[in-house]
Amino acid sequence: MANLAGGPTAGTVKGEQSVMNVMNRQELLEMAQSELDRQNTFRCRLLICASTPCISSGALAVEDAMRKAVEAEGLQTEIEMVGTGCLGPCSRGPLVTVQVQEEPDVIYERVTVELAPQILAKHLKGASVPELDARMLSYDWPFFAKQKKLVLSESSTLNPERIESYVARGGYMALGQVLREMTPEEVCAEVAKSGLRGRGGAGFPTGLKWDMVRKAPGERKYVVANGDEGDPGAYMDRTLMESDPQRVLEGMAIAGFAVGAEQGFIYVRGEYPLAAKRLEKAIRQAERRGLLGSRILDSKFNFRIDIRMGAGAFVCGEETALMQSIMGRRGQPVPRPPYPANRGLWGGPTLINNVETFGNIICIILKGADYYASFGTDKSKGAKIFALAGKVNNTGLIEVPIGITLREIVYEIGGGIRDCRPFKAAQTGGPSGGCIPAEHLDAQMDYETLQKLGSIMGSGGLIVMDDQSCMPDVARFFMEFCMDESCGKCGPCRGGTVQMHRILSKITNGSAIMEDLDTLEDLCLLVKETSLCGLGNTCPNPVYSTLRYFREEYESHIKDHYCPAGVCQFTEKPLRSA
Amino acid sequence: MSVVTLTIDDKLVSAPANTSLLSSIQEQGIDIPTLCHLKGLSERGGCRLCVVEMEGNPRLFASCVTPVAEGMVVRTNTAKLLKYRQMMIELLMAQRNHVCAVCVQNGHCELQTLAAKLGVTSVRYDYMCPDLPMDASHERYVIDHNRCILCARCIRVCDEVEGAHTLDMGGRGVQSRVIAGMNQPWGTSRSCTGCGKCVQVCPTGALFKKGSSAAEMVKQHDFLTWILDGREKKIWHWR
Amino acid sequence: MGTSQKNNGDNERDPRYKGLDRVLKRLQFQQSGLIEVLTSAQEAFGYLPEEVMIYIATQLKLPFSWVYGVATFYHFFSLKPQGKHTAIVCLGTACYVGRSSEILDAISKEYDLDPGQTTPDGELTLSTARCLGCCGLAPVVVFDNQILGQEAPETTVEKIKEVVGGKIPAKAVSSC
Amino acid sequence: MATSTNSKARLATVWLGGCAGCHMSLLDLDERIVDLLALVDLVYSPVADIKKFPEGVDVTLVEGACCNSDNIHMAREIRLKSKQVVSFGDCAITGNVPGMRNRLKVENILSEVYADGPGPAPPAQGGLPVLLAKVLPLHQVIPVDVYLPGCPPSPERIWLAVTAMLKGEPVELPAEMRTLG
Repeated sequence: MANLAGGPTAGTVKGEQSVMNVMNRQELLEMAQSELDRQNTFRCRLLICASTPCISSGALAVEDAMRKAVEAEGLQTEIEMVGTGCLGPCSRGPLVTVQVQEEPDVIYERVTVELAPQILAKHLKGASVPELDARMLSYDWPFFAKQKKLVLSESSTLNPERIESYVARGGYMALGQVLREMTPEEVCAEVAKSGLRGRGGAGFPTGLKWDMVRKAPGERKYVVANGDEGDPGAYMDRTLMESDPQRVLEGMAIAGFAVGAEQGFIYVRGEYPLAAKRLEKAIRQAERRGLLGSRILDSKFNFRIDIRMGAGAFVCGEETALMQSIMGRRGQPVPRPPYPANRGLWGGPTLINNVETFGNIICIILKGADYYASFGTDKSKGAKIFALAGKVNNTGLIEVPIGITLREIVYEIGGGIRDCRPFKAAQTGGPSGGCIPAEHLDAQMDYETLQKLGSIMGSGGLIVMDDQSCMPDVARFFMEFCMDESCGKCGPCRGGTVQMHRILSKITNGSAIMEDLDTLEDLCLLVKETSLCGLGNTCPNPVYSTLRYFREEYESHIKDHYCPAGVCQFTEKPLRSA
Repeated sequence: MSVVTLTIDDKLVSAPANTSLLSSIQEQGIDIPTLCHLKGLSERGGCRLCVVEMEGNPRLFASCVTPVAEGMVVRTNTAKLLKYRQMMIELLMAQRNHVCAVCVQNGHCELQTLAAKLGVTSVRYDYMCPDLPMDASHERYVIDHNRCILCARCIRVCDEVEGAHTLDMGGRGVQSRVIAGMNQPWGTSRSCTGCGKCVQVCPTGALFKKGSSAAEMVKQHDFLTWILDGREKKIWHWR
Repeated sequence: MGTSQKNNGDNERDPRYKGLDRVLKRLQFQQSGLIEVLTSAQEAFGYLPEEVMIYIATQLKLPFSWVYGVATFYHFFSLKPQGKHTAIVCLGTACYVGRSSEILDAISKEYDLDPGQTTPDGELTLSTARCLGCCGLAPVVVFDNQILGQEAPETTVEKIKEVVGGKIPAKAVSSC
Repeated sequence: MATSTNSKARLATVWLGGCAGCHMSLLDLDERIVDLLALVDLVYSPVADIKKFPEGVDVTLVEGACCNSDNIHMAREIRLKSKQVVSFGDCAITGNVPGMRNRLKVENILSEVYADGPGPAPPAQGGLPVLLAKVLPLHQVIPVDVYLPGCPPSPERIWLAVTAMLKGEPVELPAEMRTLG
């Protein structure tokens, strides 16, 4: 982490500047071709998922075992081993994909160190390994088949630590096209036409935001990618940054061109060292090849990207707090207006988009706004990445067209609830979102519908709960989170979260009275309507939505000291009876 | 300077563009509660007491940080706003140990006065009773964290008017606390000039002069506008 | 300005200050680099001692209270020395649903520690995290940078006792 | 409500954890005490020697916070037997000065005062009410109808509130008469 990022004026390290050269479109195409040629020299490619979930379930040891097997057989020139980005079914890691020329790809789940050499035996020598056959994942499996990968399209096959790998799959072609053929107005218009909306949660139309920054007067403008993904249970941005960092950088560069910025920052959550490491490497590789930095792709466009690391503050996901943090201050939100689009970092107009939003840009430019807009609903276009977790059979990272129903996600992609228990609710949007009960299983997952149901799309956390989850306890859990993460600047959020948490604790420990429910509801409204920033405005959602759909569960806690899910221990008694 | 017209509580008024809604409201003689706002200091927008309803917008707006705009229709005193303001005051009172009876500023306290004005005669929330210290290490002043409402007026005046920046906010959330220097005893901070501006702008009994006893501390902050006016117009230059 | 700058003499000799100087220089002593400087300082010193923060404040020409305010806003920074070993219990949603709070309680009871505290002998620091992104392995505990997945209160305490009992050194395998 | 032979309202005043200052302020009504007694029967009060809290009280003024188990018990009895309960003064409303111990642990206070201090520690058992972990305002123990702030509330406040209640009117003190402290 020591050599990340400089200030807005910090130059690159001297040694690197000297090797930095300018690359034109022809050279880019040549680079892609030579990488493809190189890859074709291998008879077999072993793709090992090297994103955090797989690593933590032992992918590195598996890779090691496979490498030893390859070396033992002397097959280094025939077999290429690649650490790739995320495949999706994270709970089934480590995942290994085998690509043998002229044969369909095969994916294995839960590969162990013992099984690793067996993969070689099976695919190169035709040995029969029933244990492996049992761990084969089919592409027809609904988990894969139901998805529509627009952003994560390449992440499972490319090597996030090599820019050649990205370029070979069409990387930086979009930036090249934009620089060569389009004006900034046209880029903004194209993005607007695609109907892309901010993936950070609020769903503001991206094209409109870009155009606002483009039009804002100001000498120095900035582009910021928000990778401070703080929702517990959500890891879409981390996966994207780890799996396909160049895609994010290219999207940012296109945004820089569109709004007239020469400096970008990518703000990475402090808990994501691997993402930061890969982004750092990606930036260095892109700069060395003239795909970032000065005179990009032999044009007049200059764009630098620096990484800024968060240091453990959820509120820094809020755009004004994030800017404070980038400037090295306490990450406390500041009142808007002025909006960042007019006055942001160091007073300059600043474009802030979520990392995933930038990930969508390449698809829009290369395949066209119309293609992109063919996915999704009337008002919400494209696809959205969700982190599917909780009590479903298949957990992991999924990208689905917006407008898919919750039922399809839970019962088809997710493979239903574990142990065939009943579905109780799905929590979307983390601590800013709400719970969707079973009666709305057929609701479409889009910005408007979710909002109507009292939840939000959020950044894309999706936690499925069965009848063993206690709603007041879940609400208390999220409120504890918000209480710890409240920055303390504005009164309603600072004091309100603490008091809401206190009441929810009383409900779950048996010392609440019915009057507390009204107090709780009032506090929800107060904090929601009067807080300074988005954290406060949305943090009552988990409470409010569970109160709305599961009120009888709250009442049974209070009146009967009975927790239907069997979670709460009623150790206390109310002080006051009526 | 351009002028905009807006409606405040059914009354058509005009105001210079780029000024705050709060100043327009106050100009109408409307008594709107504020705590973190103080004329002469930058706006923090933290206490949220000055929230108003805006026609055609479901959100509430803190008027101190909302610029006036043409055609705005604003309500400053609805039943909902009163209810929210009461709740905000109660939340503040529950957070620290505000024992008015034994406070140096009893009778002159902005929090106490606002509570009475808004009809807050009891607090419906649990008192949090944090165990907070008092720092009497300064030669002349005392800071009592038990009575602090985190309005940050002291921090702003120290930075913006005195220019010492001895004070700042430490910690986060409900654990936030006004700190001096490296969270060291105030009296040992060498950047403090002992000017006492922080004491004078503090709305509660959190900052007071040493030796004051219950109800003895009366504060005045007109010096602020006076100093700032003088600085801006440079009327005091004796050379 | 502040309490003490008496350590300046030592600073010259302490190589960790040299590393800090390098970071400061690379950032061109820009005040916006404060969080990065603090991060590097914490990496070098294990925590943020007061004299280090005073040094940083002086170098960046920032008020002491400003630096202290930033250092205490972010949860990554610790102003107290950490224990030789650390146990981080994930309290993310998936882990919470998997009852990770019971694991936390078990450790906390075994060593009489609240989250964020260190044992008096400086052996073990117990802390919590909000989602480490290993939701597939929930509930997760990170012990000395080693991820322990699908934990249960008894097994976790056993594993920690093996090491903090002082018998087997923990090995760092991967970071999450 | 148990009816008395005359049509006078039944008033009770109670002294929980407080300094009796509110009762002093009540006595400070001076000659108006006579007017008050013309309107009410004082059926229970620290200034009258009545051992048991009676049934059918119309208005009860409760001074002081709930500091121990006995206070809680008394508060509940008051609520059962009173039509209207008034939090009388800051201690009943906020915990006030007795509540200043809330930031400390009860054990520490007891050892500080008795074990390490001048006096002998009170017997662990033996009829003394148990101190609560936290001093509580009255409304956290029983529902309260009217709040009469002040430390103590001035005789004017008391007069205004009590006469309004006796007339069956809502208590509406002007802003300057409802300050805490």
